[in-house]
Formats: sequence, C-alpha cells, structure tokens
Amino acid sequence: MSKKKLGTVWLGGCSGCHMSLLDIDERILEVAKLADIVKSPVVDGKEMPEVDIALVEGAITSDEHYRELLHIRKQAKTLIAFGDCAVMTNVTGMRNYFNLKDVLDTAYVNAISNDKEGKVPDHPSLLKLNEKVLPLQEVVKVDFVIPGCPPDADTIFYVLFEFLNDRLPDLGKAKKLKYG
Amino acid sequence: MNTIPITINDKKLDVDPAKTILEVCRENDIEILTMCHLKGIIDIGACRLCLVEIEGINKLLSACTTKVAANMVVKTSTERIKKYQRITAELFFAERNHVCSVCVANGKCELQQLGYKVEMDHIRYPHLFPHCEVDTSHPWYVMDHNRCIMCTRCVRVCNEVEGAHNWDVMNRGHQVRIISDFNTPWGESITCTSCGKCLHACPTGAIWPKAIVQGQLEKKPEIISELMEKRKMKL
Amino acid sequence: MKSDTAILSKELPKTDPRVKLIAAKMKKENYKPDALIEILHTAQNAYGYLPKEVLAYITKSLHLPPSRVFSTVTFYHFFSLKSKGEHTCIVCTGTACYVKGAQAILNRLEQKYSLKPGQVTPDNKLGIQVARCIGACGLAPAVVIDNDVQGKANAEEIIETINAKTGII
Amino acid sequence: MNRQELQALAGKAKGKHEQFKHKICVCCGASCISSGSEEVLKKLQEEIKTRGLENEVEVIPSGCMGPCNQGPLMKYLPEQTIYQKVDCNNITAIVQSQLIEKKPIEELLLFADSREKPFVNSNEDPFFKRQMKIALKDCGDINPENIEDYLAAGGYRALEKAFFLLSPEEVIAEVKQSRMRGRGGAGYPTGLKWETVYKYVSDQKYVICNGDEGDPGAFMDRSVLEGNPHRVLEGMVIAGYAVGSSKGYAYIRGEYPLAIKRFELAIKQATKLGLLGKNILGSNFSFDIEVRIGAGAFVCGEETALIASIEGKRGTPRPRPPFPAEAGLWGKPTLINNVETFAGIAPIITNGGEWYSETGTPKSAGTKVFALAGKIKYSGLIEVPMGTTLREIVFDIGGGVQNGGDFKAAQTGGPSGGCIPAEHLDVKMDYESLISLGSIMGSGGLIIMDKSSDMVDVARYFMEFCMDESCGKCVPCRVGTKMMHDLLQKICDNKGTQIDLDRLEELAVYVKETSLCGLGASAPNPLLSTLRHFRKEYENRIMNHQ
Repeated sequence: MSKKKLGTVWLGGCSGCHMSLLDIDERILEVAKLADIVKSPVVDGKEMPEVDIALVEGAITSDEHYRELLHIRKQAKTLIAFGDCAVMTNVTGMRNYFNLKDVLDTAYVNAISNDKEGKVPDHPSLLKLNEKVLPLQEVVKVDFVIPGCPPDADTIFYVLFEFLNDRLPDLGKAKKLKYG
Repeated sequence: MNTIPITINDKKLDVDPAKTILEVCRENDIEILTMCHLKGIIDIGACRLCLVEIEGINKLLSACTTKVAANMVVKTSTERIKKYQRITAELFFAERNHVCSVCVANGKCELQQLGYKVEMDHIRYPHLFPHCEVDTSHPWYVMDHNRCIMCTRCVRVCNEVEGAHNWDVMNRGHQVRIISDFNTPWGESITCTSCGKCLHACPTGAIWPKAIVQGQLEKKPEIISELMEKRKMKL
Repeated sequence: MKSDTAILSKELPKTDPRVKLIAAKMKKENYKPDALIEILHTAQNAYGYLPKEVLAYITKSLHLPPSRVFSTVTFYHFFSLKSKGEHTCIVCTGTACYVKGAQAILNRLEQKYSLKPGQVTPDNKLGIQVARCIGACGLAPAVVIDNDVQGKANAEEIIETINAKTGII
Repeated sequence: MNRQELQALAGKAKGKHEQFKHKICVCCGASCISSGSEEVLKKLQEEIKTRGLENEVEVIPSGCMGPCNQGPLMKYLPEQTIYQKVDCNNITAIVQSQLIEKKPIEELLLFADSREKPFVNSNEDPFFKRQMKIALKDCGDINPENIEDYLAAGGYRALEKAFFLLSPEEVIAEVKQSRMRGRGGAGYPTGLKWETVYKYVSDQKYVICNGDEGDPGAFMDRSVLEGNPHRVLEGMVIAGYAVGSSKGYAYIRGEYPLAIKRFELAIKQATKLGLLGKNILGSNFSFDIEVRIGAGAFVCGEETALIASIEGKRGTPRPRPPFPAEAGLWGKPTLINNVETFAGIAPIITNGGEWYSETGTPKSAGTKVFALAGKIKYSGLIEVPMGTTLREIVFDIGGGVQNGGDFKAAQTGGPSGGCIPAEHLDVKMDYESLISLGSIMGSGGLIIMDKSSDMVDVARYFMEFCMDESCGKCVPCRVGTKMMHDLLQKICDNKGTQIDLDRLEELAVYVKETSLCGLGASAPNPLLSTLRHFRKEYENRIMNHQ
C-alpha cells in the first residue's frame, strides 16, 4: 500500500485544533507510517498539493478563506471539517449576530485606544471580511466532520487512523462526539 | 389496582391506565428522549422528541401527553422516529446561538447530551444567528437568551411550583422569547422571588447563577420532581 | 428589554374618558381573567395602541401576573405597543390580493413615504401596515385607509387619497 | 314567547312582506359597502318615496348576493333581475325603466359588460344556474339586521321542530343521517362529533362557533355571518339542545367588524323574542351565546388554540388527545363547529337528514361554499354541490380566467392546502379527491392563478404566512417553517442548490409529520404540492445558479 498524502489547513480558527492534533503525541509516528504530511501550519509547504485527506480547521470569514477552501476542495479527495469552527462556526461565528460594520467599529473605532483617529484598516494587502462567517459545508461539499472545541486527540487519531486504513469512521457509534 | 395490557417495542406490559406512555416507558427502562418534559410539572408536548408510533393511529403522538390505553401497541425507536429526533436536535442547535465552547453549561447540558444521543455530528441546516440579549440585571442569576431552547420549563416551574409567574413567553413563531414581567429586566421584577427553581429546571446554559465558572455549574432538575412528589404525598 | 419601573407605578388619571371606558368594561366583565382579550380590545380601540401604563392598570385590576398580560398582548396582531399613526393605510396581502399585485402597491407606498410596514412617519401622521386578509377578495387588490376599504386599488390613487387625508405631499 | 306566539309572529311577518308587490334588495355585504352600496340604498329609498311607491315596493338592505367584484349590486324581486355597479346617478333611470315601464336596462344588468347577452332573470345566468344554495339560502334576499325577515323566510322553525318534535338523540340522528362533514377544513363527520359530546357526562358543556376564518383568500364565513346571522345562531342553539349545553361562544375574527355587529344584533333580537336565554319558547331548555372577538392570529382557527384564546390566553394549541369533545373549554366537553357547518343545520332539521345526503357525493354530502378569487373573470361567493368539478367552477360559473388568460393552477385550502394544476381541472371538489391531489378542501378559499403566477414564489408566500402565524410552541413548526422559508427565499433569489432542495423536501415531510397542531402539520402542503405538480419551476431556478 502506497503512502497517503495528508494536508492540514488553518482558516478562521484559533489553531487550538492543530494543538490538539499535536496532542496525539507519539501516535504521530503511526500516522507517519501511513501518510506524509505534505501541507500544514507546522510544515514548510506553502501551496496545497493534491492530497488524499485534508483536515480544515476554522470557519470561512474572508474572501481569502473562501478562495483557499475552493482550492483545497479541488486538491483533496477527502475533505474533513476539523473542529467546531469548521463544522458550525462556533466562536468565530459569534460576530454573525451583529452587522459587520458594528463589529469592526467596536474593534477599531469605538475601542479605547491611543490612536485618536481610530479607523478601520483598509490596506489593499489585508484580507476582506465577509458579511457573515460560514461553516465549510455552506461553501463546499464536506466529506466528514470532527466536532469539538477542540476535538480530543484520541478522536483525531481515531478518525485519521480509520481513514488512512481506508475505513469510514463513525463518531456517533464510537461515542466520540463532543461539542465545545 | 386495575392494570391494562400494552405492548411497547414488542415488550408486553401490564400498566396503570392513568399513566402516560412516557411514564410507563421510564418505569420500564425504555429510553424516550425528552426536552420540555420535567417530572412534576404539566407536560405540553412541545419539543416533539418523545413522539412514538402507535398501531392504528396515523399520526405520531407525544408520549408525554398521551395516556396508555388497553392493547395499545407502541414503538418508540423506529428508523423514522430516530431520523426525526436528529432533525429536531439540529433545529434546536440552529435556532439560537449555542456556542458550547464558551457556555457555562458545557458538559452539563441536556441539549449537548441530546446531540450525542441522536449521533448528530453536524447541523445540516444554516444557523439562524438571531440577535439575543443577555439579561444580567438580577443580583444572583443570568438569563442568556442565546442558549434558550423555548422548552418553557422555567415558565411552568415558576408558575406551577413557585406560584410567582415571573416568566412567560412573548411574541410568536421564531420570534418567541422568555420574558420577565413586562419584558423588563429580571432584576427589576416585581414577581420574582429569587427562588432559583427556574435555574434548576433549565436544561441548557440559558439560566445560570453568577459567580460560577465553566465546569462548576450544577443543575438539579430532579429537585423540582422530588419537591412535587412530596407535595403530592402531603395531599 | 427596557427598564420601565417608573411608568408602571404611574397612576392613570381617573377622569380620562378612555380610562373610564376601560374601567367600565372591566366591571362589566366582572374582572374575570378570561375577559383579558376583550378588555385589551377596548383599550386598543380607545387609545389606538396599548401604552404600558394602561397595561399596568389592567394587570393590577385583574390581579394577573404582568408577564401573563404581556405575553397575551404580544401574541395577537391586533394589539400594538406603539402608536399606529393618526391615519393608517393597511395593504391587504391576502392570496387574492397578492396574486393581483398587492406587493407592487406596497412597494410603491414604501418608497413614496419611506416607511416599512408597521412603521409610522416621524410626525405620527401616517402609518403603513399589512393585513393577512381582510376578506374583500372579490375586490382584490384591496387597501384600507382609515377603515374605508378601497377595492381594485391602484397605487397612485391610494397615494392621492392618503395625501388628501394627511396633508402629506 | 312561546311556540304559538312564534308561529303567529312568523305569519304576521310573512304577511307584511307579501303586501308588497315588488322587492328591491341592495347588497350591503362588506364588499358592496366599500363600493358604495350604502349611498345607493339611501338614494333608492328616496327615489321610491318621491314616487310614492312606499306601499308597493319594499327596499331591503340585504346580505351578500355572490358576484362581489361587480358591486354594488341591486336585485329586483320577484323578477330576479340584478343590476351591477349601480351608482347614485343611474338609480332613477333603473327604477323608471324596471319598475314603471317593466323594461330592464340591458346594459346595466349583471355581467352586461362581459356577456354577449346578459340575463334578465339572474337565475338563468350560468354563474347562478350551476349553484345550489343551502348554507347561503336567503343570504342576499333578506335583511340580516331584521329578525322578522328571517322569521318570514321560515327561520327558527327548525329550532321549534327540534325542541318540540325531536329528542336530542333524534336531532343527532338527523345530523348523522345527513352525512354532513365539518366545513372548517378537516371534514370530520358533524353528527359523530355531536354524538361524542352528547355522550360525555358533565355539569357544563359548551358550544363554540368557529368564525376565525384566517385563510387568506377566504370570505365564506364572513358573508354568511353578515348575510344571515340568525341562521348560524339557530344552528348553534339546536346544537346546544342536542349535546346538552347551555352556553355558546361565537368566536369571530376581529377583521370582520360588520359580521360582529350583525351577529351581536342577532343575539340581542333573538334574546328579546325569547329564542335565546332562559326557557326558550317555553321549553325547559336554556341557552346563551357570547361573542368573542379574535385578535388576529391564524392559529386560533385550530380548535384547541381557539379554546385557549376564549379563555383569554395566548392562542397556543395543545396536543390532542384529549379532544375538546372530552376536555375543551375550561376542561369541559365542548362542541366546536365552523360557521358554515352551523348554517347548514337548520335546513337539515327542517327537511331531514336524508334530503341533505342526496346532494353531493357518497363520501362528501351536501353543498360547499367557495370564495372564488384571484385571476378569474367573475369572482365572488358561490355554493355548489360537493363533487362539482373544478372545471365547472372555473369555466362555467367563474367565466374562465380573467382577460382571456390561460389557467395555470387553482389554490385550495389557503396556507394549509395546495395547488391543483390544469391537468387536474376535472377533479371533483370533495374531501377525498382533493387530498389525493395533495391539497385539501380547507374552509373554501379558491384562488385561481394564470401563467403570470410563479409557483415557487407562491410556495414562498404561503410559507412566509405560516412562519409568521406559527405560535412558536413546538420546534418543528417554529424553527422548521422559518428554515423552509429561508431556503425557499434562497431558491427564489436564484441562489439555491440541489442540496437546498433536498433539505427542503426532507424538512417538509418532517414538519408535516411531527408538528403539534394542524397549522404546522399542513404548513408544508403548498410547498409539497407545488413540488409535486411544478417541480420543473424549482429545478429551473436551481439550474440558473452558477
């Protein structure tokens, strides 16, 4: 059996899910036997190559995330929404109860600051926030979800291990569901 | 005592005809999911989780409000019912802003438990993201409408057990909200006795005591049931 | 949610004919809680809406919990907590009217007076509302201006009538 | 008043009418009033007076005659000649020509502007010819504000018959034999309902008349209450006698001030004559009726919600069983029937249940009132035997689609019903046939749509209605209708995907099967029926999406 390719991506989230991924500790060696991690915030590659499995952490909050997700969808055979933000927007989505303008004003204009002329940064190199934060499933087809904030390392390992052995994991049956 | 024969999930039982299907199931360790039910207060059949199939009846009926009848044949967990339970759970989550990771009830929440039981890994429907208020005006308690699932257990406990009727429901449809008095701050209520029963009745993190950190919250809905049991015995 | 403690404890002037009307109705209904909706109808007709102090007065008189009254008031479309305006224009959006272009009339009125349904002009002269069906389907599309039903309505004629009544140009 | 006095009074009233050679009815239903019929009435009275014809001609402000969009209407009896769109300027001419010269003015007759040759005797006009009036009998011929008119037309004789010649069991037997089914929508056999309430033993029972006609596009109950309130009242008293109740409530929509006014007046008049109140007609049966005014909530048409509303609470339904027949208003056995059902009771008692059952189809007996509206040439109120085909109603009675357009669909049952496409125009209008097409009879609203109607938007419109009218108690209806509405809006905006359509269908079935009350259970019907008959329109919307 040839080795699979695994990529992990960090979009609109806190990177906590990736921390939890690292918490699988020595079991990473078992993963490494079955797959090469070709793209991840913890490895060097910049562009997402074609992969068998992509773990996507975080919700879609900006135009850049949107483009990136579409690209990942093209490159990945199996796309996994990784963590509560990717699955149901979670904390990232808490700005959805308000207008984007109010949110930005609260952060940059009305906040107490040394900068007397507070204004919302609009440099062209900055990414543009979407009006609403979306979970991955609202943008692309998602093949599998791992909820949790963050998901337990055991759960992550279970899912990866099953997929790498060409089996479909079932979190419900495995009693590994967790939100928050 | 007169009993009548009924069949639940192919199990033959002799039961008290005054009981509801739900009561019979609970006594016989047959699992039925509920959200708006709380033993001791009047059932309203609103959450639709306890729906069961009854032979000869076209409609699904709520176990909490339907009395048993002789020779009734009940099924509590067919594929159809399981499918509907999952949709109901998803709609609960999609309706308000249930952000478990920052909720005081995380880990102690009946809604979370429901999600696990129906094996809900994600919510297939778009979240509504309504704007909800958090009422912190009461000196001891907080009412967070983001987490409210409109089970109205607080309303019924306040009215039926405490007799204060501080809580009620305003508006209708998806705009319903729990209110205190004239939709005025809880802390200014002229009817609230600060008894805290609603806090224990609440299945989620919608009502919780101040000065508590995540993980410490303890809700004991069973104290309401025990209280009502004792009152009944006194009568 | 707003703090209203001051308003709630305010006494209503007993000589106000509107208060007298409500008091008489409550007496006639024997202060029975089940007559709440009837009494609210009387109050709504007298004031054109239900001011909070009036609700407080009814609540106290019927010995009902405030939240019970407020929940009933907010359940029914007929009752309003805000003034509906001196003159009202109700566009029927029942099925027959909808099929015959009620939405276009509503859009035109919204644009003309910068009002959304349920809103009132800043000077309180005009309020626009929608109704679910006034049962004048034979005359669709129908618009009601101050209780007068205008059948087979046309947006420009409605605007003319409104302008004549309200003095808005 | 006792039985003999009633008969004497009815005889006197009849004699009073018969001394007039001519009768002129001016329709004073809410539709005609808003077209100016009150001024017409005043002007006509003056005209008759000026001509000194007061002793020959009786002018009657009557109830609804049917063709509402041709108002104001004026009918000459016994000729049955109807003039349409009468205004104050042509009254003199009409009276001169019709009454004095005996020559009807053809160009002012009903449908003169659209028929090749209008009919002098309106009963020969296809609009009326295909109809059969039982519930609407006398509506349009008598003054609804005068109890003597009703008595002269044979009113309250059914009540008299029931009281003195029939036992409550016999009354119920007649109603059962008539095979009448509830006209509110669900079509539950009326006699069976009465019998159930009758059988429960209780110190107090209630009779409720459901006049909370909330379906947009329906105005049958309004017209009956406005045109012949005593008929409904008589039906309620008979029901009270049959089931053993002494207290009735009439719950009427707040949107119908005229109906409320006339029904309250009818109660006052009937009470004065001893047809309501203590020991009616000298019998030992007593019955009172109170009017409750609805406050604008569609869900209150659902019987348990209506009961909550009469109790002065939020109109939220509760699960059934127990049914209101067992535990209804204040926990007592309660009979709830629709206005049109009560309006059909007196003829059943007078003529016998068998007579009624001869009309209609084997499973749906009698007649049904429909409110015909939308893109139809002749809209208005009609009553036809059950089993009349949709084609007869639309093309024979209604004259086809407005402006010669093509028929696309008919919407029955309002927000709880569905759309019937052109290929099913020959469907018989009865309970079962409509259900088999995914619609329902409902209360009788019948909206005709032509090619300009967008069926996805129609589904969205009804879903918005249900979303706004959901009481918010149970989850499927509260969240499900909102979710379905948002998905429909998305498809209407051409932003929908196949996944959205799949979600929509799954939700529709879920909401239908799990909702607490009829509102939620029927809310997906317009969506499901348009999906069934017009799926292409949905798919076109989705294909447009990139």
